[in-house]
Amino acid sequence: MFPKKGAVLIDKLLGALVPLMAAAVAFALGAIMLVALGANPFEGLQALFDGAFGSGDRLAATAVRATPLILVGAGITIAFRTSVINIGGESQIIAGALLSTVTALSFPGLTPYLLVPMVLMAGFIGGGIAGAIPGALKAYASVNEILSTIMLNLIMVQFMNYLLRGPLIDPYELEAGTRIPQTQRLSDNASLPTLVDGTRLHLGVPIAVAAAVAAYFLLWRTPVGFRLRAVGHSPKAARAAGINVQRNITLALGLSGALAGLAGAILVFGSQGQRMVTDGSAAGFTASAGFNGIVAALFGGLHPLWTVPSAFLFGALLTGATQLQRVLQVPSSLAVALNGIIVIFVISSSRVRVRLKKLLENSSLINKPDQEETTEAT
Amino acid sequence: MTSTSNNLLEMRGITKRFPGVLANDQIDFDVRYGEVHTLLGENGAGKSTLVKILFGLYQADEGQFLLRGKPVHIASPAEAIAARIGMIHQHFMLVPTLTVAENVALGLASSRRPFTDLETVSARIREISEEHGLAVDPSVIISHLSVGERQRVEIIKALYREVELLVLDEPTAVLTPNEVDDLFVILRRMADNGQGLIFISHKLHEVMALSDRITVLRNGRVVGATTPAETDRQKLAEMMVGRTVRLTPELPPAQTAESRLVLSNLTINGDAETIAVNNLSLELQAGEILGVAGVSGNGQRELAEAIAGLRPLESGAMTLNDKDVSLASTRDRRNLGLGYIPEERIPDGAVAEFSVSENLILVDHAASTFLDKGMFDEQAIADHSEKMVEDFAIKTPSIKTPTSSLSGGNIQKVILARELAARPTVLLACQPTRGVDIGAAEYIHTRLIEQRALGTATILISEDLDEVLGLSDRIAVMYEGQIVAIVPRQDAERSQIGLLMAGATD
Amino acid sequence: MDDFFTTSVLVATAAAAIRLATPYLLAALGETIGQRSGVLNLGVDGVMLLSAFFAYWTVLSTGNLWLAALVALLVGLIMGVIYAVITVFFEATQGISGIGIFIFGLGFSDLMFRQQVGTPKPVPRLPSVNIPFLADLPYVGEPLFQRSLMTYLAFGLVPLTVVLLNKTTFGLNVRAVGENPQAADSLGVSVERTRFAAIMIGNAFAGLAGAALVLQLGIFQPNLTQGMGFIAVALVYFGAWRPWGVMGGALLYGVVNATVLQWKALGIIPVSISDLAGMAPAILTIGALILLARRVHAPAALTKPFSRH
Amino acid sequence: GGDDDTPEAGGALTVAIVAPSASDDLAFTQSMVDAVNALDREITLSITDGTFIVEEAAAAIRGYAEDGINVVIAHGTQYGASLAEIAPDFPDTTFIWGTATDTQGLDNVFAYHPAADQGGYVNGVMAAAISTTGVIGVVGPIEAGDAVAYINGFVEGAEAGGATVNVTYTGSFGDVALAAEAAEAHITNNADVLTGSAQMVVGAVGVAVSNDVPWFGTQANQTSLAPNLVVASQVYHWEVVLEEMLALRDSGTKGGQAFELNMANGGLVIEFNDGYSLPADVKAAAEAAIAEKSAG
Ligand SMILES: Nc1ncnc2c1ncn2[C@@H]1O[C@H](COP(=O)(O)OP(=O)(O)OP(=O)(O)O)[C@@H](O)[C@H]1O
Ligand SMILES: Nc1ncnc2c1ncn2[C@@H]1O[C@H](COP(=O)(O)OP(=O)(O)OP(=O)(O)O)[C@@H](O)[C@H]1O
Ligand SMILES: [Mg+2]
Ligand SMILES: [Mg+2]
Repeated sequence: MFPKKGAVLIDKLLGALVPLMAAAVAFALGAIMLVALGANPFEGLQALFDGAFGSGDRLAATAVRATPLILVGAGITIAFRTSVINIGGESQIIAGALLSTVTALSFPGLTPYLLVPMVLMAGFIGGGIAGAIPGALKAYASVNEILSTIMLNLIMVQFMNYLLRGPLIDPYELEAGTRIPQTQRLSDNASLPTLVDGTRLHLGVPIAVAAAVAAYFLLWRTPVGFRLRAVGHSPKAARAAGINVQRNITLALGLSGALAGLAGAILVFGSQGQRMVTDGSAAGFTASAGFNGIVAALFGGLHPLWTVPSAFLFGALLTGATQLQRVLQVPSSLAVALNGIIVIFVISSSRVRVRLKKLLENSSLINKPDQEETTEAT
Repeated sequence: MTSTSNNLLEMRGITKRFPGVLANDQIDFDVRYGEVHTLLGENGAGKSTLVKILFGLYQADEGQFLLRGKPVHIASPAEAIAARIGMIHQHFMLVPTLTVAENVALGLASSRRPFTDLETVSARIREISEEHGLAVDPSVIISHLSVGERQRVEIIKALYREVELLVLDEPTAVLTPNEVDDLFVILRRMADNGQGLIFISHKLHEVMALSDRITVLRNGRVVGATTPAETDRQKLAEMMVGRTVRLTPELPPAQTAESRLVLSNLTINGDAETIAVNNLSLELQAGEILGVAGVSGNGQRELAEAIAGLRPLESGAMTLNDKDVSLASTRDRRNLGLGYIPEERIPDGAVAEFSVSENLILVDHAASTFLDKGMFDEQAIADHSEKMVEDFAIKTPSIKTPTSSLSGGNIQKVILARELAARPTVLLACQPTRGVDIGAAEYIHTRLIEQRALGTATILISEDLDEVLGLSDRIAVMYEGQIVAIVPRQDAERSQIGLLMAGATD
Repeated sequence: MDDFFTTSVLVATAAAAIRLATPYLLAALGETIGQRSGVLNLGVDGVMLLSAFFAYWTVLSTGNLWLAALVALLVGLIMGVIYAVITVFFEATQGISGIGIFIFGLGFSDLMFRQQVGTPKPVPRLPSVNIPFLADLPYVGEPLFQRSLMTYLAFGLVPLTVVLLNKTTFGLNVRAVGENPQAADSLGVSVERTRFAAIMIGNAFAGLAGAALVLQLGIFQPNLTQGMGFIAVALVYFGAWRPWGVMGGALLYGVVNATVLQWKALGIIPVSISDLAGMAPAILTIGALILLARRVHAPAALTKPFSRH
Repeated sequence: GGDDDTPEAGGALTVAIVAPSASDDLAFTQSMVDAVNALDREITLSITDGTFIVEEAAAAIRGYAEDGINVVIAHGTQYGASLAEIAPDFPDTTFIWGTATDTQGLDNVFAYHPAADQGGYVNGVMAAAISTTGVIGVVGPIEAGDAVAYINGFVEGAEAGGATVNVTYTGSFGDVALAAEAAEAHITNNADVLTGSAQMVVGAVGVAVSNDVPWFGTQANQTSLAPNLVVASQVYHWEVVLEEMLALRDSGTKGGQAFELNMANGGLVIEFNDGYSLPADVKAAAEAAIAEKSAG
């Protein structure tokens, strides 16, 4: 018995340690970059930290910033466990935001108790559709999902621009002739209630965490998740066992997209803007949450629950970066570069972890008792 | 009695550990010039590991070996090839999208570097085909070749590299009887040319037919060595398993009742839009085992997939327990009482990455007994799995062990357990004992006969003629997509069935 | 519409199409080689951004266009080493490590630009080189034979890539390793080395693509590529992993883009729906993928890391 | 909170700018940075640029206010909503917000917007005059903001001069490559004068240079992009309205008014490029147009 415990323990330990070490190395590189930029890395770290956790309000801002990352990340894990890769977060966020916006525009007068759930649901559905499309394309027309999702990103941006400049543009923008591509300020009945007065902490944050937990239970505690994972590991075995592979692939990307869409709705109705506005690029609205969510999921070991703290970390990194720029005049793109480095290190480390594990097990006492087991088993 | 001089290979005290497994334990093994030396043993006994070490795919933890009397260290397949060692793997090592010539040329230095020189290669291939009677066209793409032809390409690859020592790990597992005969002729000739061969198989009559010497492994240790002259199949089986085994099960008379599965005028397309099954009709009774014999590629696979609902019918109809299932999904058919043991246990039969427990509930995972308010009832599932592991004598460290780390035979038992637990009224069993050692095979056979007694109607599709003859109440012979004959057990005769399989019409 | 179907406009559109196609083609060809060896690289866009910036910076500070192209090539190779180590030796999930490279390239090129340059200054662009005789041909002369050397290079690399993949030992190894690495390994072909080389070549091409972009535009700014690299990856599937097919895809993409721009300029596409028109290339690609996907065969080992155990 | 401030009239000030694009984009953002530097007071300026995202900008705006900066310039329409939340928390801080036509009723917020069409008109008049083919190409980002105002004004002026104007909105503020190809497209449709608005025009200017076609700039002085091809640039001299705002602040009014930047108040200035030899009569026509617009 002991040795198995030992093995598990080692696995858990490495599982936690290795990514952290990877992150540490990445941050070291970040510090080096700071020096190269002529800034004091300690001040830099100080600024990062202060910007992310410096005050209750900033802490809240960090949480808010982490929210879409949690949702997208949780979605990524669902897709990944079904072995589909979802690069379409950006388009799904936008789709969710658009549908929830339309909903809010259609029922401005509705009581918050109805309207808030409705816009969130609309976001969920909008994103779900944007995700299910590439899902169905993969399942029924074997179109590679990586590509279709990338293409859909490009398409949705243009679609958003079209809507925000035309059908959905704030009438005031037209009469004033300023024509900023943005919707009118949406009904306050739809805005997500703030949880702590004087901070930006709003209902979206707990919702995101809940969604991540739900994703975990779905994957490992329900037949639906069981089927997704079976399809993910071996479509053939799943099919022979009577599982509808096509439907499950569509479902996986649909769910993944739906969570991203929920993030989209939260971006609109949790923001101070309380409206959608575009600069012509996806990032202008999503702040690249569709990509950063992948990073968060990864750093969380593609496990929905670990995605939460990991997303919080990246949320901190991103909010901190603004402070970094304000205090040290270092471009916030430093944070983006850092994200990239972290992904690279973490993704590579997973293999290092396996190697370390093999090493430890082969050398240490762990396998010897097992041998007796196998031998006496005959 | 082995003196270095006439030994091509000598392995001394080879030990190999894998996490939690002692795969090879102080193994001594040698091969002489011009002999076929067979490695025999149960699944997981350590055969593949030993030869993979020889071929540089794995590194031994202890022990060393001498080649042609000289100590050598082989760190990679490249070094093995350089040492004129060749290996034919159980799962073909061919690139299906490349031509025969390209597959052979792979890894060889080209005379026209940096360009390939396929003309020369093709020419040499033709010569080799001539010498050894291995007919293949160098310019065809592998994916267009039959299993037997691919096997030939593998051998040509070895001959082209002028191997002196050739390892064959279960080369016959996927071959038809005739293909096996052809193969053995070639192997024998190679041995007579002075080359040394290591042969691995679970089929005892093959071992008896081909071997000069036989070494038996159990749990990674050598438990004995013998020669066909000194032994027989029964003795070999007992050496392997370490207890008496019944090689040919006896079958109580069948009490057939109402019909379970009716196939009428089925026409089914193959992968390449070719007709694989042509207007085939068949009726299956409760409490009987119907064996389908046939050379692979005559439509058995497509027929099985169609019955399982994995392949659409072009025309014809199918009723399962009196319900028309011609268009029904696999799930519906299973709900109607169909059990299905696919031909390939991995990846078709079980999810390699799933735990034993997960694979045991792969089909019935949504059954109410495993659920509690829509969520899995872990306890119920664990209890069920433990019971299955015990009932079916599945050798596994725990029910949480990843299935991929079980031996072929034990993976097969997991699948069998899952399918039988569902109490099928119709069981579709494809190659249920391929690559499985006789111990496990015997066990699986007993289980199938049990089911028969319980009234299950079983279709047994197998390329192992002994298996079909031993288990079936009726034997249907398939040839070119049609059933050319259905022979009752009592008047079934090996030679005559063999002829029918080859397309002879009497 | 009529004023679109005038020789001058059509010729100009064709020229624009080929100009636009050049960076896509370079990047997609490189990606093709990588994918044939079984390695998906989603980092192309990041590599293009980095090489584009360093090429721009070089021109800015030396005025030497060729040095710039060389620098871009080097940047590509360096990123190649990094990506190869991540995917081949650490066997990292390719889809995601590619995203990592992309994000890094996006951020770092932006950072460097803001620190080192700031205000975008135009730099000299690649001159167009006329091919004797051919350049004077009616209609085809201008779009095909009055182009920059980068364009000639890009299109010249297509047949070279075909030869490399289909006629050389290296190409044979690449194809084998991309289909069945175990088989290649069992014959002593080093999967690691083959993939490493394929990745290096692929990234070198991506580097050139970045250079082509900058040297054609004579300008750089953050996120210059606007996702070109991702489209290049799509074009590989579009071209069914065959260089000529990839070239077809790149050209199609260039033609659609150029036509849309022409139509905007001519007012054929009213401003009110100009965004919808912007969807055209992506929608077209998806459409084509739907039609092609079932027929083409992807390298069987694509995205699958190889290890013996 | 910032309470250690409110300096005496004309005294030293701490000013911060939060802006959506790069502070040296030769366009929207740079125009504001230049303006603040042009103020003749002792000013310590800090900048957070490239923050189009409202949330990031909000964090920066609040951060500056917390640091006790006297004047925070939120240089982006989309920041309005955040301002509505932040401004009330910092009554001593003056927030300056644009481009916007009203202050959302906040009494410590000043608003500003440019009448960009005026300069557009003048540029259009000149463009029509120097064009020989009578065709002029315009490259815009997305049909929005002061870009639209400028382009509409330009079209009006050019058409008054009898030229035909082709306008292309590339659909992005960022895509330089598309802007470049759009310019190429115009040239192949024999446009011999180009103009455009927003930061991605640098691509178009590159094309203008290599085709040796005159260029009209806006937002900031773009002469440096093409020293001998930029005819003139409409430059935003925000300092004009900034001065008024700061004066009001000194006199205790922390906000509550909206300002327009136009030729009348000298906020919009056509800066001619001496590197380009503009025919006298054309220059005269331009001056006339300027006078006309200045008259209002
Ligand atoms: N790569 C590996 N990692 C871990 N364990 C392994 C590995 N390869 C083999 N084993 C284990 O070593 C033991 C011997 O395996 P081996 O393949 O030699 O058996 P075998 O005799 O070839 O079985 P079979 O007859 O099914 O082919 C088995 O318990 C197997 O699970
Ligand atoms: N990574 C691994 N971990 C644990 N066991 C392994 C691993 N790889 C292979 N094995 C086991 O090693 C043995 C040899 O593998 P091999 O490829 O010969 O399959 P096999 O045992 O012959 O079964 P089959 O005949 O179905 O292929 C098998 O029992 C297999 O289950
Ligand atoms: Mg084996
Ligand atoms: Mg086996």
